Amino acid sequence: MPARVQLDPFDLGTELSGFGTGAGAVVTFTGLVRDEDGRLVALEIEHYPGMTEKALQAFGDKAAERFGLSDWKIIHRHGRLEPGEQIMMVATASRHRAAAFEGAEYLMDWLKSRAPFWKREITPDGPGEWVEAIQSDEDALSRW
Amino acid sequence: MPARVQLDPFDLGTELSGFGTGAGAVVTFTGLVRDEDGRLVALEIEHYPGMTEKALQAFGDKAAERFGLSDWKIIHRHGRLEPGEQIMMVATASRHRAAAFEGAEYLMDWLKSRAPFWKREITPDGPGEWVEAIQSDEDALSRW
Amino acid sequence: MVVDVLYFAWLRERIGQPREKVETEAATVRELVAQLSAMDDWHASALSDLSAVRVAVDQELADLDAPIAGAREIAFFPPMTGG
Amino acid sequence: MVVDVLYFAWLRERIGQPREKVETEAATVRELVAQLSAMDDWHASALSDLSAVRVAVDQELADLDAPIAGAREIAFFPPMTGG
Repeated sequence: MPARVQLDPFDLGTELSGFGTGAGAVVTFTGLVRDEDGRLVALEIEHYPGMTEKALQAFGDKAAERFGLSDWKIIHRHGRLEPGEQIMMVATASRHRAAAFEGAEYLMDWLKSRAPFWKREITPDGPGEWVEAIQSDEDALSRW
Repeated sequence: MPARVQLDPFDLGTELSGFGTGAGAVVTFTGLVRDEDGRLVALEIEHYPGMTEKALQAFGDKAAERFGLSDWKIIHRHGRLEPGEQIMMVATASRHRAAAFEGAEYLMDWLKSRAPFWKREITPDGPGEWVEAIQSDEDALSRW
Repeated sequence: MVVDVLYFAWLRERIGQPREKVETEAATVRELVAQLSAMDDWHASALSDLSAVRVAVDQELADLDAPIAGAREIAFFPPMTGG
Repeated sequence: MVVDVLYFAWLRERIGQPREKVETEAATVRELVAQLSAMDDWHASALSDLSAVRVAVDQELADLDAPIAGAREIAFFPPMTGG
Protein backbone atom coordinates (compact mmCIF):
# COMPACT_ATOMS: atom_id res chain seq x y z
CA MET A 1 0.00 0.00 0.00
CA PRO A 2 1.43 3.38 -0.93
CA ALA A 3 -0.52 5.01 1.95
CA ARG A 4 0.25 3.98 5.51
CA VAL A 5 -0.55 5.17 9.01
CA GLN A 6 1.74 3.85 11.70
CA LEU A 7 3.14 4.36 15.18
CA ASP A 8 6.70 3.51 14.26
CA PRO A 9 9.32 5.70 12.64
CA PHE A 10 10.27 5.06 9.03
CA ASP A 11 13.58 5.14 7.22
CA LEU A 12 13.54 7.40 4.21
CA GLY A 13 16.28 5.44 2.44
CA THR A 14 14.39 2.17 2.89
CA GLU A 15 11.10 3.72 1.84
CA LEU A 16 12.64 5.09 -1.33
CA SER A 17 14.50 1.95 -2.29
CA GLY A 18 12.99 1.01 -5.64
CA PHE A 19 10.63 3.97 -5.48
CA GLY A 20 10.04 5.66 -8.80
CA THR A 21 12.04 3.16 -10.85
CA GLY A 22 12.15 4.44 -14.42
CA ALA A 23 11.19 7.98 -13.40
CA GLY A 24 13.55 10.91 -13.78
CA ALA A 25 12.49 12.93 -10.76
CA VAL A 26 11.68 12.01 -7.18
CA VAL A 27 10.55 14.59 -4.61
CA THR A 28 10.09 13.91 -0.92
CA PHE A 29 8.67 15.97 1.88
CA THR A 30 9.33 15.01 5.49
CA GLY A 31 7.62 16.72 8.39
CA LEU A 32 9.56 16.78 11.66
CA VAL A 33 8.50 17.70 15.18
CA ARG A 34 9.99 21.12 16.04
CA ASP A 35 11.08 21.66 19.59
CA GLU A 36 9.53 25.14 19.74
CA ASP A 37 12.46 26.59 21.67
CA GLY A 38 12.43 23.75 24.18
CA ARG A 39 8.80 24.38 25.16
CA LEU A 40 7.58 21.14 23.59
CA VAL A 41 7.90 17.76 25.31
CA ALA A 42 6.04 15.85 22.63
CA LEU A 43 3.37 16.06 20.00
CA GLU A 44 0.38 13.76 20.28
CA ILE A 45 -1.32 12.80 17.06
CA GLU A 46 -4.75 11.25 16.84
CA HIS A 47 -6.36 9.97 13.68
CA TYR A 48 -9.48 8.25 12.40
CA PRO A 49 -8.56 4.63 11.71
CA GLY A 50 -10.22 3.41 8.57
CA MET A 51 -11.05 6.82 7.15
CA THR A 52 -7.44 7.99 7.25
CA GLU A 53 -6.13 5.23 5.02
CA LYS A 54 -9.00 5.70 2.57
CA ALA A 55 -8.46 9.46 2.46
CA LEU A 56 -4.71 9.15 1.89
CA GLN A 57 -5.25 6.62 -0.87
CA ALA A 58 -7.79 8.91 -2.51
CA PHE A 59 -5.44 11.93 -2.34
CA GLY A 60 -2.60 9.89 -3.80
CA ASP A 61 -4.68 8.53 -6.65
CA LYS A 62 -5.99 11.99 -7.44
CA ALA A 63 -2.48 13.48 -7.43
CA ALA A 64 -1.14 10.66 -9.61
CA GLU A 65 -3.77 11.29 -12.23
CA ARG A 66 -3.60 15.06 -12.13
CA PHE A 67 0.19 15.40 -12.25
CA GLY A 68 1.08 12.23 -14.14
CA LEU A 69 2.95 10.69 -11.24
CA SER A 70 4.41 7.27 -11.95
CA ASP A 71 4.67 6.53 -8.24
CA TRP A 72 3.66 8.06 -4.91
CA LYS A 73 3.84 7.20 -1.24
CA ILE A 74 2.41 8.69 1.93
CA ILE A 75 3.35 7.63 5.45
CA HIS A 76 1.86 9.42 8.45
CA ARG A 77 2.58 8.54 12.03
CA HIS A 78 0.27 8.82 15.02
CA GLY A 79 0.72 8.60 18.76
CA ARG A 80 3.32 10.43 20.80
CA LEU A 81 6.21 11.98 18.89
CA GLU A 82 9.14 13.81 20.43
CA PRO A 83 11.01 16.82 19.03
CA GLY A 84 13.17 15.85 16.08
CA GLU A 85 11.07 12.80 15.26
CA GLN A 86 9.47 12.39 11.87
CA ILE A 87 5.74 13.07 11.66
CA MET A 88 5.10 12.08 8.10
CA MET A 89 6.46 11.87 4.57
CA VAL A 90 5.19 12.06 1.05
CA ALA A 91 7.14 11.03 -2.01
CA THR A 92 6.28 11.54 -5.66
CA ALA A 93 7.95 10.31 -8.83
CA SER A 94 7.50 11.64 -12.31
CA ARG A 95 9.26 11.97 -15.60
CA HIS A 96 9.92 15.67 -15.02
CA ARG A 97 10.73 17.70 -11.97
CA ALA A 98 7.85 20.18 -12.17
CA ALA A 99 5.24 17.42 -11.90
CA ALA A 100 7.03 15.71 -9.03
CA PHE A 101 7.27 18.99 -7.09
CA GLU A 102 3.67 19.96 -7.80
CA GLY A 103 2.38 16.53 -6.87
CA ALA A 104 4.18 16.62 -3.54
CA GLU A 105 2.97 20.15 -2.73
CA TYR A 106 -0.58 19.23 -3.67
CA LEU A 107 -0.49 16.17 -1.41
CA MET A 108 0.88 18.24 1.47
CA ASP A 109 -1.76 20.92 1.06
CA TRP A 110 -4.51 18.29 1.12
CA LEU A 111 -3.00 16.40 4.01
CA LYS A 112 -2.75 19.50 6.14
CA SER A 113 -6.45 20.20 6.16
CA ARG A 114 -8.35 17.29 4.65
CA ALA A 115 -6.84 14.14 6.16
CA PRO A 116 -8.36 13.16 9.53
CA PHE A 117 -5.43 13.88 11.81
CA TRP A 118 -5.41 16.09 14.88
CA LYS A 119 -2.51 17.05 17.04
CA ARG A 120 -1.84 18.66 20.38
CA GLU A 121 1.29 19.79 22.11
CA ILE A 122 2.46 18.25 25.33
CA THR A 123 4.52 20.69 27.39
CA PRO A 124 6.09 20.31 30.85
CA ASP A 125 2.65 21.32 32.19
CA GLY A 126 0.95 18.38 30.46
CA PRO A 127 -1.22 18.15 27.35
CA GLY A 128 -2.18 21.52 25.94
CA GLU A 129 -5.05 22.50 23.69
CA TRP A 130 -5.57 20.75 20.40
CA VAL A 131 -3.77 22.64 17.65
CA GLU A 132 -6.20 24.79 15.71
CA ALA A 133 -6.33 24.71 11.95
CA ILE A 134 -4.69 27.76 10.44
CA GLN A 135 -6.16 29.87 7.71
CA SER A 136 -3.03 29.75 5.58
CA ASP A 137 -3.39 25.97 5.30
CA GLU A 138 -6.96 26.39 4.14
CA ASP A 139 -5.87 29.10 1.71
CA ALA A 140 -3.13 26.86 0.33
CA LEU A 141 -5.82 24.53 -0.99
CA SER A 142 -7.40 27.20 -3.12
CA ARG A 143 -4.53 27.24 -5.59
CA TRP A 144 -5.27 23.71 -6.83
CA MET B 1 30.57 20.81 2.94
CA PRO B 2 26.90 20.99 2.00
CA ALA B 3 27.84 20.98 -1.72
CA ARG B 4 29.63 17.95 -3.17
CA VAL B 5 30.54 16.64 -6.61
CA GLN B 6 31.40 12.97 -6.69
CA LEU B 7 31.65 9.84 -8.81
CA ASP B 8 30.07 7.54 -6.26
CA PRO B 9 26.39 7.00 -5.51
CA PHE B 10 24.95 8.42 -2.31
CA ASP B 11 22.44 7.05 0.15
CA LEU B 12 19.56 9.42 0.78
CA GLY B 13 18.91 8.05 4.25
CA THR B 14 22.54 8.56 5.25
CA GLU B 15 22.69 12.01 3.73
CA LEU B 16 19.59 13.10 5.59
CA SER B 17 20.60 11.65 8.93
CA GLY B 18 20.77 14.70 11.20
CA PHE B 19 19.86 16.98 8.31
CA GLY B 20 17.56 19.83 9.23
CA THR B 21 17.62 19.12 12.96
CA GLY B 22 15.18 21.51 14.61
CA ALA B 23 13.42 22.31 11.33
CA GLY B 24 9.82 21.32 10.71
CA ALA B 25 10.04 20.65 6.99
CA VAL B 26 12.57 18.83 4.83
CA VAL B 27 12.23 18.60 1.04
CA THR B 28 14.44 16.51 -1.20
CA PHE B 29 14.74 16.24 -4.94
CA THR B 30 16.54 13.29 -6.50
CA GLY B 31 17.27 13.12 -10.21
CA LEU B 32 17.51 9.63 -11.69
CA VAL B 33 18.76 8.41 -15.06
CA ARG B 34 15.75 7.43 -17.16
CA ASP B 35 16.18 4.48 -19.47
CA GLU B 36 14.43 6.26 -22.36
CA ASP B 37 12.57 3.11 -23.41
CA GLY B 38 15.70 1.01 -23.33
CA ARG B 39 17.51 3.25 -25.84
CA LEU B 40 19.98 4.55 -23.24
CA VAL B 41 23.04 2.58 -22.16
CA ALA B 42 24.40 5.28 -19.88
CA LEU B 43 24.60 8.99 -19.29
CA GLU B 44 28.02 10.63 -19.22
CA ILE B 45 28.35 13.74 -17.10
CA GLU B 46 31.24 16.15 -17.35
CA HIS B 47 31.80 19.08 -15.02
CA TYR B 48 34.23 21.90 -14.34
CA PRO B 49 36.20 20.91 -11.22
CA GLY B 50 36.74 23.88 -8.96
CA MET B 51 34.07 26.07 -10.49
CA THR B 52 31.32 23.52 -9.88
CA GLU B 53 31.82 23.35 -6.13
CA LYS B 54 31.99 27.15 -5.90
CA ALA B 55 28.84 27.55 -7.97
CA LEU B 56 26.89 25.01 -5.92
CA GLN B 57 27.99 26.63 -2.69
CA ALA B 58 26.94 30.04 -4.00
CA PHE B 59 23.52 28.74 -5.09
CA GLY B 60 22.97 27.10 -1.73
CA ASP B 61 23.97 30.18 0.22
CA LYS B 62 21.72 32.34 -1.92
CA ALA B 63 18.77 29.99 -1.47
CA ALA B 64 19.33 29.77 2.28
CA GLU B 65 19.20 33.53 2.61
CA ARG B 66 16.30 34.07 0.25
CA PHE B 67 14.02 31.35 1.62
CA GLY B 68 15.19 31.24 5.21
CA LEU B 69 16.53 27.70 4.97
CA SER B 70 18.06 26.37 8.16
CA ASP B 71 19.96 23.71 6.23
CA TRP B 72 20.64 22.72 2.63
CA LYS B 73 22.64 20.12 0.76
CA ILE B 74 23.53 19.51 -2.87
CA ILE B 75 25.21 16.39 -4.21
CA HIS B 76 25.84 16.01 -7.93
CA ARG B 77 27.53 13.04 -9.53
CA HIS B 78 29.71 13.00 -12.60
CA GLY B 79 31.12 10.27 -14.83
CA ARG B 80 29.19 7.39 -16.33
CA LEU B 81 25.75 6.72 -14.87
CA GLU B 82 23.46 3.90 -15.91
CA PRO B 83 19.65 3.96 -16.10
CA GLY B 84 18.07 3.96 -12.67
CA GLU B 85 21.15 5.46 -11.03
CA GLN B 86 20.95 8.71 -9.12
CA ILE B 87 22.33 11.79 -10.86
CA MET B 88 22.00 14.30 -8.08
CA MET B 89 20.05 15.41 -5.06
CA VAL B 90 19.18 18.62 -3.31
CA ALA B 91 17.72 18.85 0.18
CA THR B 92 16.34 21.88 1.97
CA ALA B 93 15.15 22.36 5.53
CA SER B 94 13.01 25.13 6.88
CA ARG B 95 10.53 25.91 9.58
CA HIS B 96 7.63 25.78 7.13
CA ARG B 97 6.87 23.67 4.12
CA ALA B 98 6.42 26.46 1.58
CA ALA B 99 9.98 27.73 2.10
CA ALA B 100 11.46 24.23 1.93
CA PHE B 101 9.63 23.49 -1.33
CA GLU B 102 10.49 26.83 -2.88
CA GLY B 103 14.12 26.56 -1.87
CA ALA B 104 14.43 23.13 -3.47
CA GLU B 105 12.72 24.25 -6.68
CA TYR B 106 14.91 27.33 -6.86
CA LEU B 107 18.05 25.26 -6.44
CA MET B 108 16.92 22.83 -9.13
CA ASP B 109 16.12 25.61 -11.57
CA TRP B 110 19.56 27.13 -11.04
CA LEU B 111 21.35 23.82 -11.21
CA LYS B 112 19.72 22.92 -14.50
CA SER B 113 21.15 25.83 -16.39
CA ARG B 114 23.74 27.64 -14.30
CA ALA B 115 25.91 24.94 -12.75
CA PRO B 116 28.79 23.82 -14.98
CA PHE B 117 27.63 20.30 -15.85
CA TRP B 118 27.17 18.82 -19.31
CA LYS B 119 25.77 15.47 -20.24
CA ARG B 120 25.52 13.20 -23.20
CA GLU B 121 23.71 9.99 -23.86
CA ILE B 122 25.54 6.79 -24.61
CA THR B 123 23.44 4.43 -26.72
CA PRO B 124 24.27 1.00 -28.18
CA ASP B 125 25.85 2.97 -31.08
CA GLY B 126 28.26 4.76 -28.74
CA PRO B 127 28.35 8.29 -27.36
CA GLY B 128 25.74 10.58 -28.88
CA GLU B 129 25.63 14.34 -29.10
CA TRP B 130 25.92 16.43 -25.97
CA VAL B 131 22.46 17.16 -24.62
CA GLU B 132 21.34 20.63 -25.61
CA ALA B 133 19.98 23.06 -23.08
CA ILE B 134 16.22 23.34 -23.35
CA GLN B 135 14.29 26.58 -23.41
CA SER B 136 11.91 25.49 -20.66
CA ASP B 137 14.83 25.20 -18.25
CA GLU B 138 15.93 28.71 -19.12
CA ASP B 139 12.34 29.93 -18.77
CA ALA B 140 12.06 28.28 -15.35
CA LEU B 141 14.70 30.68 -14.06
CA SER B 142 12.66 33.73 -14.91
CA ARG B 143 10.17 33.07 -12.13
CA TRP B 144 12.73 33.73 -9.40
CA MET C 1 -31.99 3.09 12.52
CA VAL C 2 -28.89 2.68 14.66
CA VAL C 3 -25.68 4.48 13.74
CA ASP C 4 -22.21 4.51 15.23
CA VAL C 5 -21.32 8.05 16.20
CA LEU C 6 -17.63 8.78 16.58
CA TYR C 7 -15.83 11.72 18.18
CA PHE C 8 -12.22 12.79 17.83
CA ALA C 9 -9.80 15.18 19.55
CA TRP C 10 -11.51 17.77 21.76
CA LEU C 11 -14.97 16.60 20.78
CA ARG C 12 -14.09 13.17 22.14
CA GLU C 13 -12.78 14.73 25.34
CA ARG C 14 -15.75 17.02 25.92
CA ILE C 15 -18.28 14.31 25.24
CA GLY C 16 -16.26 11.89 27.32
CA GLN C 17 -16.25 8.92 24.99
CA PRO C 18 -14.83 8.04 21.57
CA ARG C 19 -17.98 6.45 20.16
CA GLU C 20 -21.54 5.51 20.94
CA LYS C 21 -24.45 3.79 19.26
CA VAL C 22 -27.38 6.08 18.62
CA GLU C 23 -30.92 5.15 17.62
CA THR C 24 -32.11 7.89 15.31
CA GLU C 25 -34.72 8.92 12.80
CA ALA C 26 -32.68 11.94 11.68
CA ALA C 27 -32.65 12.52 7.93
CA THR C 28 -29.59 14.75 7.87
CA VAL C 29 -26.43 15.37 9.86
CA ARG C 30 -27.98 18.58 11.17
CA GLU C 31 -30.98 16.70 12.56
CA LEU C 32 -28.67 14.20 14.21
CA VAL C 33 -26.70 17.05 15.81
CA ALA C 34 -29.97 18.44 17.24
CA GLN C 35 -30.81 15.04 18.69
CA LEU C 36 -27.33 14.58 20.19
CA SER C 37 -27.28 18.10 21.64
CA ALA C 38 -30.53 17.36 23.47
CA MET C 39 -29.02 14.31 25.18
CA ASP C 40 -26.97 16.12 27.84
CA ASP C 41 -24.81 19.16 28.53
CA TRP C 42 -21.63 17.50 27.34
CA HIS C 43 -23.02 16.82 23.89
CA ALA C 44 -24.65 20.24 23.81
CA SER C 45 -21.40 21.96 24.70
CA ALA C 46 -19.24 20.00 22.25
CA LEU C 47 -21.66 20.60 19.39
CA SER C 48 -22.61 24.18 20.20
CA ASP C 49 -20.32 25.88 17.68
CA LEU C 50 -20.76 23.98 14.45
CA SER C 51 -18.36 26.24 12.58
CA ALA C 52 -15.62 24.47 14.55
CA VAL C 53 -16.91 20.99 13.79
CA ARG C 54 -16.31 18.82 10.74
CA VAL C 55 -18.33 15.76 9.81
CA ALA C 56 -17.74 12.49 7.99
CA VAL C 57 -20.53 10.17 6.91
CA ASP C 58 -19.30 6.64 6.38
CA GLN C 59 -15.73 7.94 6.39
CA GLU C 60 -16.29 10.59 3.71
CA LEU C 61 -16.23 14.29 4.53
CA ALA C 62 -19.76 15.65 4.41
CA ASP C 63 -21.62 18.82 5.26
CA LEU C 64 -24.37 19.44 7.79
CA ASP C 65 -27.12 19.01 5.29
CA ALA C 66 -25.87 15.68 4.01
CA PRO C 67 -28.49 12.93 4.17
CA ILE C 68 -27.65 10.09 6.51
CA ALA C 69 -30.23 7.51 5.44
CA GLY C 70 -28.49 4.14 5.36
CA ALA C 71 -25.30 5.48 6.93
CA ARG C 72 -23.54 3.25 9.44
CA GLU C 73 -20.89 5.56 10.86
CA ILE C 74 -21.03 9.29 11.47
CA ALA C 75 -18.02 11.11 12.88
CA PHE C 76 -17.63 14.57 14.42
CA PHE C 77 -14.24 16.21 14.83
CA PRO C 78 -12.41 19.56 14.74
CA PRO C 79 -10.84 20.97 11.56
CA MET C 80 -8.01 18.66 10.63
CA THR C 81 -4.38 19.49 11.34
CA GLY C 82 -2.33 16.75 9.71
CA GLY C 83 1.10 16.91 8.13
CA MET D 1 49.94 37.85 -19.90
CA VAL D 2 49.48 34.08 -19.93
CA VAL D 3 46.08 32.57 -19.16
CA ASP D 4 44.85 29.03 -18.83
CA VAL D 5 42.09 28.46 -21.37
CA LEU D 6 39.76 25.55 -20.63
CA TYR D 7 37.23 23.80 -22.85
CA PHE D 8 34.40 21.48 -21.87
CA ALA D 9 32.00 19.07 -23.57
CA TRP D 10 31.82 19.50 -27.36
CA LEU D 11 34.14 22.50 -27.31
CA ARG D 12 36.79 20.30 -25.73
CA GLU D 13 36.20 17.64 -28.36
CA ARG D 14 36.28 19.98 -31.35
CA ILE D 15 39.36 21.79 -30.17
CA GLY D 16 40.97 18.48 -29.29
CA GLN D 17 42.26 19.36 -25.84
CA PRO D 18 40.83 20.22 -22.43
CA ARG D 19 43.14 23.15 -21.69
CA GLU D 20 45.99 25.19 -23.05
CA LYS D 21 48.16 28.09 -21.97
CA VAL D 22 47.71 31.16 -24.13
CA GLU D 23 49.89 34.27 -24.26
CA THR D 24 47.52 37.14 -24.89
CA GLU D 25 47.11 40.90 -24.84
CA ALA D 26 43.32 40.64 -25.16
CA ALA D 27 41.37 43.07 -22.97
CA THR D 28 38.04 41.23 -23.12
CA VAL D 29 36.74 37.72 -23.63
CA ARG D 30 35.64 38.72 -27.12
CA GLU D 31 39.17 39.73 -28.07
CA LEU D 32 40.51 36.46 -26.70
CA VAL D 33 37.97 34.56 -28.81
CA ALA D 34 39.19 36.41 -31.89
CA GLN D 35 42.78 35.48 -31.09
CA LEU D 36 41.90 31.81 -30.45
CA SER D 37 39.79 31.59 -33.62
CA ALA D 38 42.76 32.79 -35.66
CA MET D 39 44.96 29.95 -34.33
CA ASP D 40 43.57 27.10 -36.45
CA ASP D 41 40.44 25.63 -37.99
CA TRP D 42 39.54 23.64 -34.90
CA HIS D 43 39.43 26.70 -32.69
CA ALA D 44 37.67 28.68 -35.41
CA SER D 45 35.01 26.01 -35.81
CA ALA D 46 34.40 25.50 -32.10
CA LEU D 47 34.08 29.23 -31.49
CA SER D 48 32.19 30.15 -34.65
CA ASP D 49 28.72 30.32 -33.12
CA LEU D 50 29.11 32.28 -29.92
CA SER D 51 25.39 32.09 -29.14
CA ALA D 52 26.06 28.43 -28.30
CA VAL D 53 29.07 29.20 -26.11
CA ARG D 54 29.19 30.22 -22.46
CA VAL D 55 32.19 31.72 -20.71
CA ALA D 56 33.61 31.73 -17.20
CA VAL D 57 36.39 34.06 -16.12
CA ASP D 58 38.20 32.76 -13.06
CA GLN D 59 35.35 30.32 -12.47
CA GLU D 60 32.59 32.91 -12.54
CA LEU D 61 30.09 33.11 -15.40
CA ALA D 62 30.86 36.13 -17.55
CA ASP D 63 29.78 37.64 -20.83
CA LEU D 64 31.77 38.25 -23.97
CA ASP D 65 32.54 41.83 -23.11
CA ALA D 66 33.87 41.01 -19.68
CA PRO D 67 37.40 42.34 -19.09
CA ILE D 68 40.03 39.70 -18.56
CA ALA D 69 42.88 41.79 -17.21
CA GLY D 70 44.47 39.85 -14.36
CA ALA D 71 42.42 36.72 -15.04
CA ARG D 72 44.18 33.39 -14.65
CA GLU D 73 41.63 30.96 -16.03
CA ILE D 74 39.11 31.42 -18.82
CA ALA D 75 36.75 28.62 -19.75
CA PHE D 76 34.53 28.07 -22.78
CA PHE D 77 31.68 25.58 -22.76
CA PRO D 78 28.17 24.91 -24.09
CA PRO D 79 25.02 25.97 -22.21
CA MET D 80 24.91 23.95 -19.04
CA THR D 81 22.67 20.92 -18.63
CA GLY D 82 23.00 19.81 -15.03
CA GLY D 83 20.44 18.23 -12.76
